[in-house]
Amino acid sequence: MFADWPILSLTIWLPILGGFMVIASGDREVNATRWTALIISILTFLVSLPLWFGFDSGTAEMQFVERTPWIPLFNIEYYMGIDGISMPLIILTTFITPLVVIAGWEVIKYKPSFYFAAFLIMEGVMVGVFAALDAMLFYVFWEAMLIPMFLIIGVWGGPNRVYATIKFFLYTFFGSVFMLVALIYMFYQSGNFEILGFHDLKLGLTEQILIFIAFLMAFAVKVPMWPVHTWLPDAHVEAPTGGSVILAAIMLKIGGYGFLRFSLPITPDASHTLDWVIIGMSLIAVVYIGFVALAQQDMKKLIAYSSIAHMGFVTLGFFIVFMVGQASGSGAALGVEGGMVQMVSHGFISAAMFLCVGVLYDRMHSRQINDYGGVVNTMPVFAAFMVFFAMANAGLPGTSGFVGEFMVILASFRADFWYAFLAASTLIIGAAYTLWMVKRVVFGEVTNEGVASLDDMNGREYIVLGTLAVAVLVLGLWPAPLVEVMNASIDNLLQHISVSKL
Amino acid sequence: MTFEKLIFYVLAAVLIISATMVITRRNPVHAALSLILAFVASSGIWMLAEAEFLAIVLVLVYVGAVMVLFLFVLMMLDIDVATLRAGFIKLLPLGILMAVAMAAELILVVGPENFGLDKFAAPARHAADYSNTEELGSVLYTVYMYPFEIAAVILLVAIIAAIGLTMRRRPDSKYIDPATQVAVKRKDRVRLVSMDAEKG
Amino acid sequence: MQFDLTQLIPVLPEIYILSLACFVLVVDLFIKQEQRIVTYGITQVGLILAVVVTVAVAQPETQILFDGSYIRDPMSDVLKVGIFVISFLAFLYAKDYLRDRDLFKGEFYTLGLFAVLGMSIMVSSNSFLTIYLGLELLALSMYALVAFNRDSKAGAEAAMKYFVLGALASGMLLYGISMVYGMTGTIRFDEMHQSIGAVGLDNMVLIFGLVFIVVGLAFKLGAVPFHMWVPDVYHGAPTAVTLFLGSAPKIAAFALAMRMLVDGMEPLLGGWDGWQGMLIVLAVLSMGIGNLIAIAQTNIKRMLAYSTISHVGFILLGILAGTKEGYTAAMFYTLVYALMSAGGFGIVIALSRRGFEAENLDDYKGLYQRSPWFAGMMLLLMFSMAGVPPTVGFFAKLFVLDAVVSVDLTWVALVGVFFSIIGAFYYIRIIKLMYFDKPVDESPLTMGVDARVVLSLNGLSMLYLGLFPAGLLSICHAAFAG
Amino acid sequence: MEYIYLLLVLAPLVGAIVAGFLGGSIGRKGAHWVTSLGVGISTLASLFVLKRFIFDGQEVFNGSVYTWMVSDGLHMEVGFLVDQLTAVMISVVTFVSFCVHIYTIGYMADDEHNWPKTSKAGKNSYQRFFSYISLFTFSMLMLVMSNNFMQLFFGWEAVGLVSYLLIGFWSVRPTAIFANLKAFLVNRVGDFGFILGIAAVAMYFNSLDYAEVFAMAPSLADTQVQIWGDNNWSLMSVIGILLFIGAMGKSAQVPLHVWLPDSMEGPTPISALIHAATMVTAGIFMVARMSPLYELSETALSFVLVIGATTALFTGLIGIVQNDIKRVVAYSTLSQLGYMMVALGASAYAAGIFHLMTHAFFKALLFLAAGSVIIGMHHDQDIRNMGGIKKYMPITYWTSLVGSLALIGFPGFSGFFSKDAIIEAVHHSNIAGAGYAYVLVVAGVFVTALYSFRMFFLVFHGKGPRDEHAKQHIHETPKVVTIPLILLAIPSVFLGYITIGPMLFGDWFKDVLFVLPEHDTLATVGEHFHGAGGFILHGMLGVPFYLAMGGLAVAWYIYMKNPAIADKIKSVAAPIYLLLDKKYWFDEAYQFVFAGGSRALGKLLWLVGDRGLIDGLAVNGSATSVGWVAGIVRHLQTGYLYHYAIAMILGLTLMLGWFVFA
Amino acid sequence: MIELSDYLILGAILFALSVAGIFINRKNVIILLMCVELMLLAVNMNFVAFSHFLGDTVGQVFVFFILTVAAAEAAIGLAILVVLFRSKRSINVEDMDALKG
Repeated sequence: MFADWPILSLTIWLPILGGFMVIASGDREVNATRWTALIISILTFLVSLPLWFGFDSGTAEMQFVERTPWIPLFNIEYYMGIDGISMPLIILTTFITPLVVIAGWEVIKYKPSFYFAAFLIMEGVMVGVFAALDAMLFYVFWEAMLIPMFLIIGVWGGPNRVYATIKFFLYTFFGSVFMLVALIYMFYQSGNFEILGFHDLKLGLTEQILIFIAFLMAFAVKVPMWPVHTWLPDAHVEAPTGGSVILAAIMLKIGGYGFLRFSLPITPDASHTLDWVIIGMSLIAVVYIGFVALAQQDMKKLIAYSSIAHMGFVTLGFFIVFMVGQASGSGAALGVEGGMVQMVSHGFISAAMFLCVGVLYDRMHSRQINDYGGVVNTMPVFAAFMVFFAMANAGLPGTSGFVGEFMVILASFRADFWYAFLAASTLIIGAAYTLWMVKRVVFGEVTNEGVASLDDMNGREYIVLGTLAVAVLVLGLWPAPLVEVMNASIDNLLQHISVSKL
Repeated sequence: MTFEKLIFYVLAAVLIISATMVITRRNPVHAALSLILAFVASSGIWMLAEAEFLAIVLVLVYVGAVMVLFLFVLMMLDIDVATLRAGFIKLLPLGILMAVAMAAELILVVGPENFGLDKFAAPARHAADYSNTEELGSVLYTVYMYPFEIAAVILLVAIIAAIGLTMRRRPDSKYIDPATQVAVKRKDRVRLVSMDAEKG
Repeated sequence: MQFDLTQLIPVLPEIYILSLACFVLVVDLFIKQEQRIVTYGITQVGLILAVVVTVAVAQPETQILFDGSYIRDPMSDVLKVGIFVISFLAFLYAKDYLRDRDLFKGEFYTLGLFAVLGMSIMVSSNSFLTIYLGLELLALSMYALVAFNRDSKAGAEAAMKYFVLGALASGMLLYGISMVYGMTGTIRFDEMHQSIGAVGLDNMVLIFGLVFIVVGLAFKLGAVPFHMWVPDVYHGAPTAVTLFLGSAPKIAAFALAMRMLVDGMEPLLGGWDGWQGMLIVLAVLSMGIGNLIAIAQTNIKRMLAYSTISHVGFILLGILAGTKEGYTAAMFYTLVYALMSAGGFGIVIALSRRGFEAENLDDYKGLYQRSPWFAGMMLLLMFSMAGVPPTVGFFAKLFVLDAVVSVDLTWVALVGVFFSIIGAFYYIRIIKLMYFDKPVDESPLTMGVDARVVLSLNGLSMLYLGLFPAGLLSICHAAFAG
Repeated sequence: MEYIYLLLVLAPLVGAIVAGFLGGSIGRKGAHWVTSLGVGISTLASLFVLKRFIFDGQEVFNGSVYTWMVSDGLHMEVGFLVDQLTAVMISVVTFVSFCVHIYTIGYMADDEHNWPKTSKAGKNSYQRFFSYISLFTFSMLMLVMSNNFMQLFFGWEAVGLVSYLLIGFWSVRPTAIFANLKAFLVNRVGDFGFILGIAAVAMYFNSLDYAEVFAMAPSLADTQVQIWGDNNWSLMSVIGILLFIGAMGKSAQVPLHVWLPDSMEGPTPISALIHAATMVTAGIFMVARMSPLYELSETALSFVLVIGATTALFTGLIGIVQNDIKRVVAYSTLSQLGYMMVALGASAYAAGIFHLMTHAFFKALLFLAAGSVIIGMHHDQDIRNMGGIKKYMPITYWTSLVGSLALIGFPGFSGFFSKDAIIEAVHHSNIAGAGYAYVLVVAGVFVTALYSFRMFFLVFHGKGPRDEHAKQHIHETPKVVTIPLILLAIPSVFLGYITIGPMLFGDWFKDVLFVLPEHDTLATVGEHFHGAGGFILHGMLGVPFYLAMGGLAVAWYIYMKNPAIADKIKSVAAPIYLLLDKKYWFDEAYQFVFAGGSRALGKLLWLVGDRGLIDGLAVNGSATSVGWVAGIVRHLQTGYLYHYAIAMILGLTLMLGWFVFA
Repeated sequence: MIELSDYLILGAILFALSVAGIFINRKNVIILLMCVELMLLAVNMNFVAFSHFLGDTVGQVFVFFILTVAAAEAAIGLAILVVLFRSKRSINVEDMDALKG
């Protein structure tokens, strides 16, 4: 019934225009501003819900398609639609944003209207990235995303924010411009910018490899994969809580999404030839980054590194495909779906972890692990949440963190014992750095006055973390619906990449 | 080697020498004078090329106007030649080198193998009653009307710019306003005063 | 021969501008200093009318008049409108600046209008002669304008450098023209096009002449290594003049390139042997050097000067593609760039006030707190210059790259995007200063309502054109319909 | 779907949730009532299930509750498999858990003393504790009732989580939070192997359901896989060993045993429930459950056998020199777990389960008794400060005597049957390593007797350091503590006698535990089994019996007859004493190598890899170099007119050179 | 007979000389202006020669305009020179180095 409504456009433009509305409303009536922002974000979430309920998981066809010419001379179209791969991520986006708004409620003192507006605009743009079916439209959203994030980190960020944000901007900009050239190149091969058209575009192996590398630069930086990950910890540490949440929960996913939407289907043979590179980088991410996380003294840095490690599972799951063969039951789908589930779950968990750090930071204005200790004695409820999310982060069964890793490990075992071996090592390393942090922060005697004077979570924080906790549990105890939704699309994708383009 | 060619070479030699002096003389006045000489020489060469009108214009306009302007400015800004003389240029070798390289490249192209008589035969002489001026004039005001107008505008701009840049009225300088002079009434100037006659 | 006045109709824009200039010149004589605003008013109204006139005489098919000296085609119409509009903006932003510095004189507008005239002559000239004269008209007015502030040492120095180098450049240009004339026996572009087509690439002398012409062209565009004048002149000239010099003449320079290289000598495009190769060299050098040195600048006028150089590199990319899409893209880029540059310098002027030139980058610290709105405008302009979507600057780059890739010069495109990354740094550094740093002086912006409104429109146009680039693009495309 | 199973599992969960979230509002009473009620219900339910199996020949139930996920044709269900094995397990778990619940009411009565006054965490600690142990019961039931690997792993980790929470229950104690982190991580090492095993199963069987996997197992019996280079491994060995690594973590087998002694930092009821009776036996249960797989790989079996035997003896030895009452029991637990593993390794799964069951009761009993002593001693756990408290705590005394006798396998007590059966089984086993194992387990008997009665005498007999007056305030513990002791004492005595017949030599486990004929050691043992009584007599003639008695005697001689000799021995066998006292330096080694090593490695990778190479060299390096180049290049712009001119001319000349003359 | 190349070579030499003049002259701006005149003269030489040998007046017309422009240029150049001198009290090329980098 919803199929004929422009729901995607609504989901994109409602928050963007709303954002400008919020800016217009200014900072004199702060409360009004907050509420407008919150209402808009919630409205957006409601508007996006039909995407889930009206979604037909039986087909791999694009749904809720909207299509009108945009720049006719270059065949650039305003062409959007979703399948089982993009839809969950869109819902994730619209789900997280209201939480971010609430999280920033009275924390943000400096120009709150711009702050909230930035996030709303961000939301719309990110949805646009997931929904775009025209490569140029995709690219526009993809780059536009940088602007609000750049400002969020730079304006509301920490002491070293300038370095962090410029690093972030240039890093990602660097990654994406080469993708632009690749897209243009394919435009001249196919005569338009339709992503789906690119999928069926015949390309020689050399072309494919070059294009693949261009894409890799863009997506690897976004994901981020080792060794182009170093912008993430800095960005996270300096970003305000909300910024970190969006960054970790959604922006990173866009990189993973890119691999599924572009790299694999457009350059299957190149992906096949070079999958060892990606797998290698992913495994390094899992192990190397895990150890690096162990050495961190800054909670946000630690979580940032753990994000990188977890995203390593995503890319591993995506590119294990070629090693296990495309026959159904071979584990290919298991890997890709595992990657997808991991992305969604990481969206919840990393968001929650950063919000937890935010809760502490708002009280003590420090992220250093050494400044804490024995928090449980003053904030038992918070401690409960923290431990819960930590366990989820360590991939405890029953939480969403387990599902994706489990699937990916199962899949990678089919490729090679040692892949699974290295991947599974996260069970130990992940638990080590997460729980060690928890031990030092949450447990033990109250270490200092600051901790002693802490007071427990307020209702606002309770709502935010509670919602996420529920999400984490539900997804952990019953992932079936999520997997069902993406099943058809992913099978189709695997079908597609199983036939060489050469 | 015809007489004509001899003249050409002589003039060319003069031209080149004077040009060299233009760029090497430290004293700008000397440079200007040698530039004038260069112009004269080349106008002679243009005569050989049957561009009589331009040859004349060159002498009249340039030597008569432009170069005079140069000298005028030179005099106006009393530049002390001493400082300008001081210190001969560094990097002269480089300059010469590049000039030579430049010239070599140019000459390589414009040399005889591209522009010899075999490529461009010497044109027939015009009849005695041929008037180069008339020829030019006839096209200048018809075919080239549009450029001609533009040229006019350019000169206008030159005037405006020159005035706008250089002319400044000094507040201290005294000047008379003819209009007010003409407009003076008698009473402005003369006042009759009645005085008592002198006593005794 | 019978002369038909209706022939003059296509020339109306030039005639009109000329008479406007003279009118302003005369009127200005009878005006006291404090009423100078009248001169300004007349000029601006006149420019708006000029747009009207141009649009009125515009029509799809090409007209050649004055025995091939003058050409009126869709391209010339579009470019003229562009020139008039940009000049309008320039004069508007300049007003307050000039008034604050006692430079509010009639000559500024007279010379400005003559420059505009020179540009439109260049835009619609069909022979080397006309284009040369137009060029000189523009150049001479500009020399004068640069030195316009007679008390400024920098201005005088800049003017002198500009003049000498300009003269040198036009000398080279002329030398090239003489060669081409010698080989083809004509100075009309359309005729030349045919005769060159007959001769072809393998004529050494033609290439020889071509090199000189390209050099002259490169100077006018400010392409490396003929760019040296750009930073100094931008820096030395009064900001008002820099604004004017940095915006509209780019359009004229584009026309110069199009007329000479495309209308006149398109057969010499020829890959590495022809002007395509030469432009590639210039473009790559410009993008590289321009972006690189811009990073090291602390003076925003110099920085924008170097950024101009890099943008010129991109414009050249479009031209050297040698395809209709390429020309369209380059034209789009040029117009957009003129708009961006006008806006950028507009902000610089907006921040300056009597006795204070906002020339140093540090003067932009904390602009976000002083005036969020104009900080936002500058943000848009900077992102647009950096080529970040959804601002129009991105599409300008996109189309140009499109064009280059379409002729299998993908490596050039890669070089381009690579340098645009370096370029992005100094643009976002401005944003960083405006948004992330504390302001040094809190004084509010002093500028008239008119400037505020127009500047805002100018900034927002970056976003609008970014979201809906199709309109302007199709106009540019139509310019090459013939 | 039989709702009784659902009820059985969910009742404790509900209790846990209520006590956990509403702890503050329902108060202590509410908390322990609701949880005990929940567990009580599932106890009854599981006893009912057991009864149905014993008397009215209940069919094996195998059904799914809901589909967890279907991906790539791999069905992952959440479901129950209830057969005789499960029935036994759930009965043991729920019964012990129930006793512990009741016991806890007394043990945690004054828990607030364990918390700093200001700590808000101490406020509802009582309720939280009950919520935890109920949650544990739920997880354990999920584990044992699971019918597939995914859910098994879920329960596996869930019990790990609860154990983590409970070891660190007194979160203000540094030792406690160190111990629980250690426990979790060591367990994770096991789970690491375990999940790989599951992955292997999923790969080759393309299913995670027990029934399907076991059905397919024989057909894959001689599949070979390459793991390293091209030397072939039997698939079954790989799967078996990988899964067993998990068991080594959970069931604290050498070398992953280090966490169990430290876990004694938790409150004693936990030590009884989790770290003696139930959770640590999950590994035993798992291996038994996987018997159809293990049977197909002798390699895996002898691996299990050797590891088990090693654990059985060497951890027991450590027990001799421990002075913390709970740690002694902990080491005996380790050693007993070793015995169970040995049984499994000898394909005497039934014996393993049997010992698991008996051990659950008497070890829980011993722990609770120890706890009772600790309460009596006002939370002093050092046995050197005890002694002669027999007459103050009679119930505790007698019950722990029962426990100790059961532990050392005194004829007639339940421990006797199970342990003897195991030793017999190993004796008859003919897998590689059986001989080694046999020697160790037999020696183990002596050791067991030694350390158990050393503790027993030191605690209850003799005089001990303190005078009569000091002992005045030692008093018997309240009913809630003693009743569970008695409840547990009863099965500790009789259970073995009753159940040995059906369980070991009957057909109880016939179609549950799969044993290949050639491995069937129990059958061999069974050939001359003529009733429990006969078994006792036969046992009395065996070496183990005399060893046990010997151990008892030695303990009596050293610690009762003339205590002085104890120190003499200590000084004579100093190196051995040191070796045992330091627990073979496992902890130090791990602390240094793994904890320290990985931290150092992390720092290295971070500072050198990330900071140094990637950021320093690549990222900032390129940035600075660009800036540097820019700084250089800008000087081309000298400001001198003639340089500009030169540049133009140069450009012109070069372009001429390039395009005209090239 | 005088060949076309003779004229052109002469022009080329003049051109080179004027170019050299522009950058070997470090002291006096006026001489720079003269060099520019010289360069235009070289160009004119070409045009005249070509128009003579092509028998086509266009060249001469072009020269005519170049002369006009040159005159205008000279005027403006000198005006700027005056401004420069007034502000800097010097027309030394090496003193014009305020703007650089």
